[in-house]
Amino acid sequence: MLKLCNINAGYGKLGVLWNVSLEVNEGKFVALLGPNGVGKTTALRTISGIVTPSQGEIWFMGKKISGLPVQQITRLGISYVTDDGCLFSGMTVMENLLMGAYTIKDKQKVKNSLEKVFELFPRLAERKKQFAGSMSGGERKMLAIARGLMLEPKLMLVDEPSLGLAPKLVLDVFKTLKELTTIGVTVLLVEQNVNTTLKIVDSGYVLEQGSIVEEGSSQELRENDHIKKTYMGIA
Amino acid sequence: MLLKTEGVEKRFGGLVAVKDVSITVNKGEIFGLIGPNGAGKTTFLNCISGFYKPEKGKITFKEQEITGLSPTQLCHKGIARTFQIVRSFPKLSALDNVKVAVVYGGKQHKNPEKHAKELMDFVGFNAAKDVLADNLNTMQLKRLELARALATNSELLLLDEVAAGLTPSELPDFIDLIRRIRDSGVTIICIEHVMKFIMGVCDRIAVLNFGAKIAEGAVEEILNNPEVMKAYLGEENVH
Amino acid sequence: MISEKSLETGFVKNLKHNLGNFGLSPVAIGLFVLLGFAPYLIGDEYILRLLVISLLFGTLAMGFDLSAGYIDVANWGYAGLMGLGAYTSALLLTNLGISPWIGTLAGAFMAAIFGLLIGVLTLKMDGMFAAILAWFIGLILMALTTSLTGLTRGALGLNVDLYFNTGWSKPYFYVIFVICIVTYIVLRRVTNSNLGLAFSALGQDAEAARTCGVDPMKYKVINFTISCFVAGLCGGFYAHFMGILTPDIMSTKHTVEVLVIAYIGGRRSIWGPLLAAFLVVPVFEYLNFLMEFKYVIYGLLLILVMIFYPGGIAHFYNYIVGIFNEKKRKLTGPESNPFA
Amino acid sequence: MKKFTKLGSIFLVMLLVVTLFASGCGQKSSSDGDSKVLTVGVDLPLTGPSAKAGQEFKDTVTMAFDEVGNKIGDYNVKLVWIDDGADPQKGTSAYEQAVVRDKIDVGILNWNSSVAVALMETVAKYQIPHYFGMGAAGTINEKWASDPKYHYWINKGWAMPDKMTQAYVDVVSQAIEKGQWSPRNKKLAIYGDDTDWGRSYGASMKKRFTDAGWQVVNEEYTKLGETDMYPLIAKMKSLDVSLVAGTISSPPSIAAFIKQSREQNLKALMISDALGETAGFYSLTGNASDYILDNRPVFTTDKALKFAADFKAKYGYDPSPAAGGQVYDYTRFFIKCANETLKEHGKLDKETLFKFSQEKLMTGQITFTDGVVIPEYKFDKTSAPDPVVGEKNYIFPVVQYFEGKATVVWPDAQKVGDLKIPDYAK
Amino acid sequence: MDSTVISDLLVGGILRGGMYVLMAMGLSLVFGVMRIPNFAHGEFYMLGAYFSYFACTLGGFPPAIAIVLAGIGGFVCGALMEKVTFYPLRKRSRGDWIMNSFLVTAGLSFILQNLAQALVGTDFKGVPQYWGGSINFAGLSVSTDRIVGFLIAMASVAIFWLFLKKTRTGNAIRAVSEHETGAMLMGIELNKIHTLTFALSSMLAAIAGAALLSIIPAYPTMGLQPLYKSWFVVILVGLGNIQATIIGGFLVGVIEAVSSFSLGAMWQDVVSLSIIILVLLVKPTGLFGKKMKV
Repeated sequence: MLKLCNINAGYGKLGVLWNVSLEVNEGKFVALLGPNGVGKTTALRTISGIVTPSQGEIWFMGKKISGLPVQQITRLGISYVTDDGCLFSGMTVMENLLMGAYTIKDKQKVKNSLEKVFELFPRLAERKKQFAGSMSGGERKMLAIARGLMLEPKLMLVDEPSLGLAPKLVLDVFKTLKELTTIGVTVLLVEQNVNTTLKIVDSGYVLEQGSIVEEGSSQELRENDHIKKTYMGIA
Repeated sequence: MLLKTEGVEKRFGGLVAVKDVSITVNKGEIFGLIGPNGAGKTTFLNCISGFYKPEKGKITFKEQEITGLSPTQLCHKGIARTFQIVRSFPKLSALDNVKVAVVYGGKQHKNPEKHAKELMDFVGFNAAKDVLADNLNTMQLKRLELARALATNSELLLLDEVAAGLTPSELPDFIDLIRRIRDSGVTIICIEHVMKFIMGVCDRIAVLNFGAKIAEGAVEEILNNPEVMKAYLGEENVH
Repeated sequence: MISEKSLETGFVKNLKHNLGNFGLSPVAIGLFVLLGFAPYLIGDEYILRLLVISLLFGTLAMGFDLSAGYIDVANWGYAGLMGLGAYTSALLLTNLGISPWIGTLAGAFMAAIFGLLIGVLTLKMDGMFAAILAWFIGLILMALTTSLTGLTRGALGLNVDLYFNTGWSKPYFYVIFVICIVTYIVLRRVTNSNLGLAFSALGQDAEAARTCGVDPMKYKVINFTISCFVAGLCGGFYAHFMGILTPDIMSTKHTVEVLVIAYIGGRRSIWGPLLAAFLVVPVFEYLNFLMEFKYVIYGLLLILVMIFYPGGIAHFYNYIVGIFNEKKRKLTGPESNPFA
Repeated sequence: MKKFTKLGSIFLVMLLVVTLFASGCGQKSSSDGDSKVLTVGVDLPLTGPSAKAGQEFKDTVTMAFDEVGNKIGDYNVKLVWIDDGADPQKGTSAYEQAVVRDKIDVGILNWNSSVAVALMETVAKYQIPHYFGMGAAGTINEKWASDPKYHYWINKGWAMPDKMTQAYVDVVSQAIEKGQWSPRNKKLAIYGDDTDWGRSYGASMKKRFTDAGWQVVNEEYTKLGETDMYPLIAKMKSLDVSLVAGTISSPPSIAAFIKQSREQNLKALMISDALGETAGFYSLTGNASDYILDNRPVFTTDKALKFAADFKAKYGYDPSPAAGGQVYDYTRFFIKCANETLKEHGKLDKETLFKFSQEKLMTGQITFTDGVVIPEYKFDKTSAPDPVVGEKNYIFPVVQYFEGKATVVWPDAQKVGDLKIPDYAK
Repeated sequence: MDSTVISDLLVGGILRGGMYVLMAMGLSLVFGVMRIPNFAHGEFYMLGAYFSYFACTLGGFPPAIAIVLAGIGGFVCGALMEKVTFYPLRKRSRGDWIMNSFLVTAGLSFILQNLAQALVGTDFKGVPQYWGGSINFAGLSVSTDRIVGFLIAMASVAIFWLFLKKTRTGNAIRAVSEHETGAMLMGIELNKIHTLTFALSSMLAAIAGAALLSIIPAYPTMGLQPLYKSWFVVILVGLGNIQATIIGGFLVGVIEAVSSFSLGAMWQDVVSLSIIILVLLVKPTGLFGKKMKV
């Protein structure tokens, strides 16, 4: 479904990704793992078009998307939930959600999506009128994901949903994401929280210093010595 | 003891970014500060380097209270820092970048240019010295920033993720450089994510999570601390 | 390049170095000397007068560039400070009978003091706010000059005695010529010195500059004060050159005129704005017959420059030099590449 | 590719500049043949805030010279428009250009006082006689008197405001004497726009009305172009003034002042000097301008009406008596002077024109009685640089407006109706 | 000071403020969404006045329609300007956007002012009245034109506000001003939003100019005063804060009216500017501003 071939990318002169290739299949829950600062976020930014790769190609559903502007990539059905949420803090929850469905003109569809989202996140339904800026960290995360869903995406890129969340909430968020894959949304998750993540995803890639160092199903990765050593602290 | 913080707290609106953090850094050591993203490490560093004024707590440097002093004053007292995203003066030449710090760093030099050049050689800055900083690559900029920080005659160097963005092959060189800086008599506090780097250079580390310090001690000790594991790697039991 | 340098004898090298300290390259000296003889070479009084005005605007633009280019604060109240200098000198002369020469300096100091105050008040803020606040203060100065009729005669205008008892441009040319050269040398010297390093550092990254030990307040205020001093000095000259002052000289449109010259010349170069004044002022004077269309062209040029070449003349020069060097490098082979 | 577009854009800009220069050269190279030419520089603000007046100047001067076939004796007249942009610095540069480039022999007219003061220097330096600048302010008189070299600024076309305001005092006093008006109090408010013109006029009115026993309770000048007069009028209302006097030269401001004073129902007789100068002010104010007093030249004579009609036919708008009519007169006065000079000296150049002005014009030997707005334009040593002011010479009638039409109410010799007092001011 | 004077001043200040609101809102919008300190805003006000004048006199349209036409004219001109200037500027911009775009607006202002003068002439083009008559209440008398002009301004502000709040496109504009990257990720076409924003802002200014035509005749340089005033408002309340301009506009209007009354007309700028500077010194982001790195 999504395929990155030998991507190099970065900001100006600062190269971040080197020769990254990965593949996400439809309906799967895939994680991109690795410590902070290795380029996971950059990878997502490159897929979503915010960063243009200096080399390599990105394919989505048989269409080359590298080099397209962000809006067009969004319209193809890729929804990117950033780590800071990119919320419109001066707007209400409801308005934020409606912005999520900006590209969908069919009002009935928007309504359905809203219902679906409120079902997933009942908390948001209670706080429809609240300003996004005045919500707590967990609620903001939910809103960001909910907004990402409003687009009716085929693929969701989710960046560190665990960031700044209490462990209990992290679980909730992960479960929600898992549920999404059951209703047909493919999810590419970026996480540094290796243990938790590997328990829930189908497969994963490990990024180190801008390059993919390991890949495999979650089972394989959990048993991988290198990962055990570096990330799980099991020597 | 070179630097000591006692119960430092920093808030942004309702959010407590740093909560009651106390650490002690001894002269001549490399002190690591780790923790997951958003744990408040950079905020804490900003409190020490004077960019933020903490709401509560006290920071002492060489037995002197320095809480709330401006970065400029702190620089003159001997605290220098680098930034997470490398900051240079893009339209000045590399040499001038360092010269600014030599001239204004608080100590008079007879020949600032010469001193700056020596420092650039020391950190292994390999490009031509009269190139505009705008034209340098990350590695060169990082070395330049280090030279600039050293140029202020600092006794304490605060490094914010210096190793981020380096390729694995560049890392050993860099670790070596940090060690050499320490050996020249500069105490270092560094925030880092790259574990190899932490394990390679740090004498002691402290771990922050949700703005609070959850552990402090020698490297081995910390890495096996269950509390830290949980913070970093998440809850063990997921169903 | 290296071989060339080593050929130079010690003396020449020394001289060159010393002059370089004053921002005087051989080309600059040559141009200045040529300009100095201009009144003898050019018989045309009109052109001479244009030169005077070009020098005036060039000097103003250099002063403007010191703050706009180096500490990145565009002083929108610049015309107000120029007017302050002009009025100070004029009022000292008419009310106290103080010589216009002393008055001009007094006006410059007055503007500098005001610049210092404005600096202390505004420079804590980010660039844009400081610019707007300076603008408001300039507007207040203008409104005060208009309202305090007892002192300034307001809109009635103030008759000011000239420096010399003549209207011919030659003596005025030398006055502004000296002002311009001194300003140029001082500004070049300042910007090439450690002070200039501090200014540049603050303008390009204030936070990094602070960590290097540069006190932002102190150096920004110094910079602003010098820049305003230049404005006041030119104001004084204007007063005793034109012979009449009205509050209109403080209006924003004059700031914009200076700003346009400074930006077309290229920020952070000092020489760019000076050169630009010699291009922009005569060209647009020349286009007088076009009436309104002259200003339409003015606007068009401004837009084109900003869209296609925001760096201005100075950066265009650097760009040409860059191409030249690149060619040279290609010829001499890759070893001499400093980036290697 | 990138480099190319960059170079391309530079090339474009350069091309633009070069074309401009080229087009400029084309403009300049129109040299004249062997015939004798008198080059006349006309100083006027064609751009900037006073551009409106400047345009009217230009049209009027063109018309006046067209009427004599652009010839004075055997001299062809070449007109050079000097656009001063209402700015002293731009004005002097432009004048300088006219002197050096176009070699003007003589200059005429001008509008802004501050420009006039700056130009006096230029004129003195080149010893170019400059006839009939219209800047009125006292600053010009001061400078003129300070040094004989400034006498190259040959007389002002306009008398200092101070000499003109007495007319209003006379009108009002007369009306009170005759019992046409019994004001409820003798409180007066002075207003004006904050320009040399507005202020000097206000100051003069203040002085003269005070001398006549009026009490000035408020004197205030608004910014040029201000259109919200509510606070000012509210103040006048609260001070209960029965007479309001002043002048505002900016049309939107004066229209706003007049309209808003009626909206707010200001209970006072209003003097609004220079209102008539805004040609077609009625289209801005409507009936709010009824009862307003003005001291303006007016087109009353047949000659004047013919001029106004011709002007309208030629340029499509009504000339104002000041910027149109007076300028017309002064241009023709200048033509007369030039003809006389030619007769007397046999040639026309800056020396003869200057000499003539000092010998004949300043002594009152040559006057102009063929004008459309003033009975006789006369200058002499006692009044210089102003024209001689008096009932037979330079005087403007006081008029009262009704439905945009001016009715002369003073002086008695010209008057067509009595002063009418509106109900609200009784 | 008796009560009629106070109410006179208040009414005067509010009427004046209404126009400031309309002008300042557009200025604030353009800065909030596009980061352009618009120096040419007053020129759209001028265009509006001219459009309305020509619609009234040449077209013979009734005032209300003339004002609407002027608004449309302003919209089209604004969109056009954005496409030919800021769009290429943004594509090429490398840093220094604020100063560069400011200079572009200064250039636009030169061009529009002088083109107007060259094409239409320096005449003051005005109509004596739109509707005529005046409305009296409680001892106050205000002309109908003023009241209606004020109502038009308020209606425009209200409609515009509803547009921003309630419509999909309006929400998109707000979203862009809140978080540009976020908006991009929602599939919002920034280029379209930018053009639309600039056009709307120009439209508001044009409506203001058109609504006041009977009070202020059209002439080429008429835009300068309203430009200054709207800058005062925008800076007073904080750059980019669109809601707060409503309060700020009235505030500046009343401050000016009062200071003009009590100290004299020539002091109104000194007073209002001094107040703004004092506010900025205490609160550098303006009365209601959010912290913004500029």
